[in-house]
Amino acid sequence: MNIHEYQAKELLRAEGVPIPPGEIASTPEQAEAIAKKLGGMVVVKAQVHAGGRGKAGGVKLAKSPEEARELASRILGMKIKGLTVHTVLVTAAAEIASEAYVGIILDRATKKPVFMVSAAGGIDIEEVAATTPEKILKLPIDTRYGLLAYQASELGFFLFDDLKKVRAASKIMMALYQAFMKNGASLAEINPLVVTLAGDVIALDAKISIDDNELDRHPELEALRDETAEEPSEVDARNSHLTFIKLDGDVGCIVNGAGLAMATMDLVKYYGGEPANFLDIGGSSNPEKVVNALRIITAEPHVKAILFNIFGGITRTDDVANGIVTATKANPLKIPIVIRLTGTNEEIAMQILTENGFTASSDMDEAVKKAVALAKGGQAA
Amino acid sequence: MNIHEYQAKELLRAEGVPIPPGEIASTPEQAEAIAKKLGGMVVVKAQVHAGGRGKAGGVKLAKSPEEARELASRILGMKIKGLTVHTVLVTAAAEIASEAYVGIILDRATKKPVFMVSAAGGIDIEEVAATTPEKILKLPIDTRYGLLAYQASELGFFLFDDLKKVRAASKIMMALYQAFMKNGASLAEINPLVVTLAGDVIALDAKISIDDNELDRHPELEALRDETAEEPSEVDARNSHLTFIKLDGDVGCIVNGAGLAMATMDLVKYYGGEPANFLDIGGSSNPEKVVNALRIITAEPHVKAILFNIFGGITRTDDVANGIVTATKANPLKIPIVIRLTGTNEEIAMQILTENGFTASSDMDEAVKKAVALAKGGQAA
Amino acid sequence: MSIFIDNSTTVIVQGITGRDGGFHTKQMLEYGTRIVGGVTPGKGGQTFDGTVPVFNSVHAAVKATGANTSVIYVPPMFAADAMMEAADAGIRLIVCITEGVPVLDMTRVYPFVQEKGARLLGPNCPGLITPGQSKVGIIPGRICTPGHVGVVSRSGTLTYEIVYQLTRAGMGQSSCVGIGGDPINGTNFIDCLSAFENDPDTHAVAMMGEIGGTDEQEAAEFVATRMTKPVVGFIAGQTAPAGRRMGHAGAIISGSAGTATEKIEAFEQAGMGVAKRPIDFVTLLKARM
Amino acid sequence: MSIFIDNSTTVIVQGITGRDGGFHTKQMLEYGTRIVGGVTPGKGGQTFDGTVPVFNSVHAAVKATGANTSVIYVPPMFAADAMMEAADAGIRLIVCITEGVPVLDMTRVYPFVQEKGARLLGPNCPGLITPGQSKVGIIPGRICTPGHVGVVSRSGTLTYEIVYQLTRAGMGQSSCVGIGGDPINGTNFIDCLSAFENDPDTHAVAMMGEIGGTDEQEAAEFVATRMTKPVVGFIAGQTAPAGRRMGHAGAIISGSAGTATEKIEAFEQAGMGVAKRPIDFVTLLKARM
Repeated sequence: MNIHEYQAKELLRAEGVPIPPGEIASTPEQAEAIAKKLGGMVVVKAQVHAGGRGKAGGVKLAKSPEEARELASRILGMKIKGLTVHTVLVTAAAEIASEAYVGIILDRATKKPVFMVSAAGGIDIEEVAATTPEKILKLPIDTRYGLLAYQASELGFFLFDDLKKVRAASKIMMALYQAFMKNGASLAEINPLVVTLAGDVIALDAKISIDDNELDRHPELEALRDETAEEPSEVDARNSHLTFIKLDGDVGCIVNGAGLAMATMDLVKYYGGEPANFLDIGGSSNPEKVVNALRIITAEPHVKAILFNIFGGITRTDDVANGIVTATKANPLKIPIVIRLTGTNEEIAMQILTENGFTASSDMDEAVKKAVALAKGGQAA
Repeated sequence: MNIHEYQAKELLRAEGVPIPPGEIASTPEQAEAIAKKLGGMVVVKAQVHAGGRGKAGGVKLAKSPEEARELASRILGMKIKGLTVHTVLVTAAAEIASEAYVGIILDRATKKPVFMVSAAGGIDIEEVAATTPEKILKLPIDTRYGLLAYQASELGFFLFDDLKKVRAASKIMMALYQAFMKNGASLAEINPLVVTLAGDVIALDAKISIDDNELDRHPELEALRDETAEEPSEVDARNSHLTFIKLDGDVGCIVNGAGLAMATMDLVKYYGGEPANFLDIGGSSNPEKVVNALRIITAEPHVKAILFNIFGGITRTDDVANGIVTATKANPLKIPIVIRLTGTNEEIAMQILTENGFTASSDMDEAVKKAVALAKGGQAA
Repeated sequence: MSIFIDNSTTVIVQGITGRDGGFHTKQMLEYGTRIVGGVTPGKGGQTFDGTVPVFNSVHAAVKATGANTSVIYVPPMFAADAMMEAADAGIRLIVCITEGVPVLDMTRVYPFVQEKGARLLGPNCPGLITPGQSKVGIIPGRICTPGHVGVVSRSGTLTYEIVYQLTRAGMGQSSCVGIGGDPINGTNFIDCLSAFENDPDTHAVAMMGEIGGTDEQEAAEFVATRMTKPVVGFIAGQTAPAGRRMGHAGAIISGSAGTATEKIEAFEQAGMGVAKRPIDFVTLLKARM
Repeated sequence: MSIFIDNSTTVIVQGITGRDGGFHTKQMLEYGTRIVGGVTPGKGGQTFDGTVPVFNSVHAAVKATGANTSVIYVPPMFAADAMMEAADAGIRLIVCITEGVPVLDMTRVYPFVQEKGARLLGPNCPGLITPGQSKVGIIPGRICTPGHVGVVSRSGTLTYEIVYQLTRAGMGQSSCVGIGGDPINGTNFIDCLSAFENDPDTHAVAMMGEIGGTDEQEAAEFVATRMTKPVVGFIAGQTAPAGRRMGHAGAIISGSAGTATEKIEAFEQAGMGVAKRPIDFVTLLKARM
């Protein structure tokens, strides 16, 4: 789960990371009032779950409260990578002497959180890693021991020579690590970490992603979720306990299991179609999930055909068949449906479907080809 | 460092261990007021750093506030194992269904904190360990991982069958472990852990010892030190940065290094004498330490002779010699002194001593024999 | 022969009285798996399904039954503890079915299990099966048949799909192992490939990877340099968008890393067969066995 | 020959610019120890005593100098970190002189160092010396002389006393090792006895124990069952009262365990010579060599 910059900054501030003061505004007037309170120059920053805010014009410097209001009125409502800006952060501007990058990611290869720091800050760390890897220090942390003092010091010395700045940076590393661990993060980033003209080391921007699996343990983080920043259909799916990702194609896919769901999408593409979504109804046989899945997918006007691909293991295929019947009785389908199912209770499922006027196949390739053809407005093969 | 029962209970309560309410009193009137506030039966408990308080009459049940006052007046001022009772804890009495023992010690063999639990509670755990070891579960904890849930559960199941009590006990184990770790303890004990007639699991008595090496890190624990509960000479020595333990003999020993100090005491005994103390002036060559050491030792009327045994390594023997001269000029000695020193700057030290009317030897056995003889009132050999 | 489990494997079920644990224990018993005990704290002394003794702890279960394998069906927040308990109790193979285990938990579980010298499979995996001998986990037994193809996969139902197609084509399996879809797991492709290479009963290997991470690339390197047996690979997620978690916590393209394209290239460079569709496994394996 | 250090040992000093670190670095240099670098964060690039380069971290020092040994003189609250840093940087022998390290810190340091495969001596120890070759720590060099007695001890000045008496009696030492007086330390008696047993240049061993713990009892068992060379032992603290910490954090009789009497009995049962006084080592060792 992604959270906004201002939320990430609150989590870091709680651990003692020095961050310029700031508040969020959802109207230009609020932005002006905050700027007035802060005094001096401020930065108005769009709060959206998208990179490249600066390039998109979502981050602007204001010299006066009036200018802050003016800029906020331009940024609020702006669309960045398809996402509407509902909130801006108004924060005191800093006089920057130098910029560095500090981040922690959960690394699969080392099976550890890994610090990445670079004195080449304010940049795309992936690009630096690809082009000039020597400019990055990568330091895996053994969570059994935590970030040790000598490691924090090593990270600090990689960025700075001056002991005072090294110590300040080391303290920030410790705080960033604490924030990462306490909040079950999968990524925590300060970019840029800046040295001000006065010589202070502070965090100007911050990003934290939370491991979705941690949310049960952290209801206070679940509360940070901003549903207005997400696709409405994906919010709907999550609340229906479905794993759903919206795409641009026209073949709506309903599958059990993530791997099979991806393989089904790939096969749609293989046979010349375009998948409209990723959707995993999971391992349980709850017919209600089928009903919700159909509702969410058919709500998308660009979906031209529906493809069910169910391999019954734990999932009972007769439950899925019943779900299809129930859903289509309540809301008759306006687009064609292709059903492939095999495995647990396959015969019962086939009978249920046939009795209710559906046809079904047990062959995955055949079903996918048929769905692709139907989506293109052609006949079933 | 030992702390009192009531202090240990505060540390455990902070972690969530259920403990009957109580307050401390230093006068019978305070005890009465607390008993009145608590209502019902109370226990009046002497707060001293000594075991066997119960047998010594330092723990009594009071049925009324008046009785609490009466008992407090008897217990306050009482001597238990040579220590005067200055404070009592007045605490609500519990109706006990069963008693268990729960403790954590820092174990040298496993290099880990080790839980020891036994359903045979309210007892001397060492005796149970010696006579019926099968009644004790010993569980070493790897501090890199902490006390894991399954371990807490295992400890709970060793004590109880009923799941509700197991869960309550497991929670207490977790809290006890937290208290142990957070406070840098070397021992933390709940004895007895009782099940009340109502079925609740609570801690009736608690003991915590803090690793002296942790005190620099924990000033809040240093503040718990009760100097009135210690030997005044040992308090004085600690404040002078000397490691000093008072004993009953008549040969006062001033040595550098703990091992050599013990070996010197042993040699005093070997040659028929009795050491008056353990005293390690440490590795530094600060003459002031010598001055303080002499002051503390000569303040004891039973000391009949003083034995210096200094092996100069880091310690410069000339510094020690200067310390002796300074101290004895300011406060002339009334008892004989025997000085053995060898090692770093030995010649200079010998010269300083000779010039100031002292004799010194470089042989340890010879010096010890002489000191023993002098303490016995005889002539130097 | 087989890898990791066979008919001498003795299994305890952690979370045996739960809904999933109970259901799959019955399935495993039906398949012939030697389930010797179960664990549910507070239900020690009871019996599951009339035959399987239940214990309060894995230590008690191992002490009483001598089980060498454990399979875990407990809620995600308790799974880390369950894995560590199993390793601590001397279990040699720990199979964690539970999905949704916090990844940071695994940064502690993994070294713990390593220190105890146990093998962990999962979490978030379907377990494994040696057809005709033993199944530990949730792979449907009836789609498998004994034979000589080793199957290893990051996915659940996709594996069933491919095993089902192999079986229909008359190609049995030596063992089928689901390593799970999480970013940090106990057993990886290389562990399984290495075991299949050393298993005389395995003649070829079918390997199903997916987007995210670099495990498949490392596996390809292993195939190229250390294996004599043919391996056919497949990557799910060619149509997945970057930066989105495709169901499995580990199935995510981070920036430009972990794409299907780079994995397929690695397979090709390693000289492996590359299945473009699940059904391709049949022809590609037949051509190589 | 010798144990643990010899004239090929290359040493860095952690805390080289501190009072104790500086003093003892000079002493070691004077003795001929190959001090190749020092570490003080923030003083990297400086030079100590005109010759020894100072680094900001142990990693940097090891990278630049290839040192295999480190000796630590930092304040107690920083010692755990210093030991772990040294182990992490690839140092093979870590000698921690610092006294007053919290014991709970050592419950993490010990497994950390073990995992890195390094040897730790101490904390709260005087270090070690191989007379005529190298000294690492604070044992006064001039009291030692090369020879064939291996010395191992929990104490500092008591060791000096005995080494001094051996040297005066014409009995040189192969190596002298102070394992330290803390309850949890890195190297114990058995590690040293085993090394002395395998060192051809050691003909007999002098071992100084003290009250507290059971290390001496286990060492006696080792002497009885695994050693061919004669060992003479001594226990300090026969007159120590129970329950009091006699200077060393580890020198405490807990309840009725760890007394001098039981340790001396263990020595006697192991057939070791038992020195009642420090001076007895001379005659007892002479009789056995």
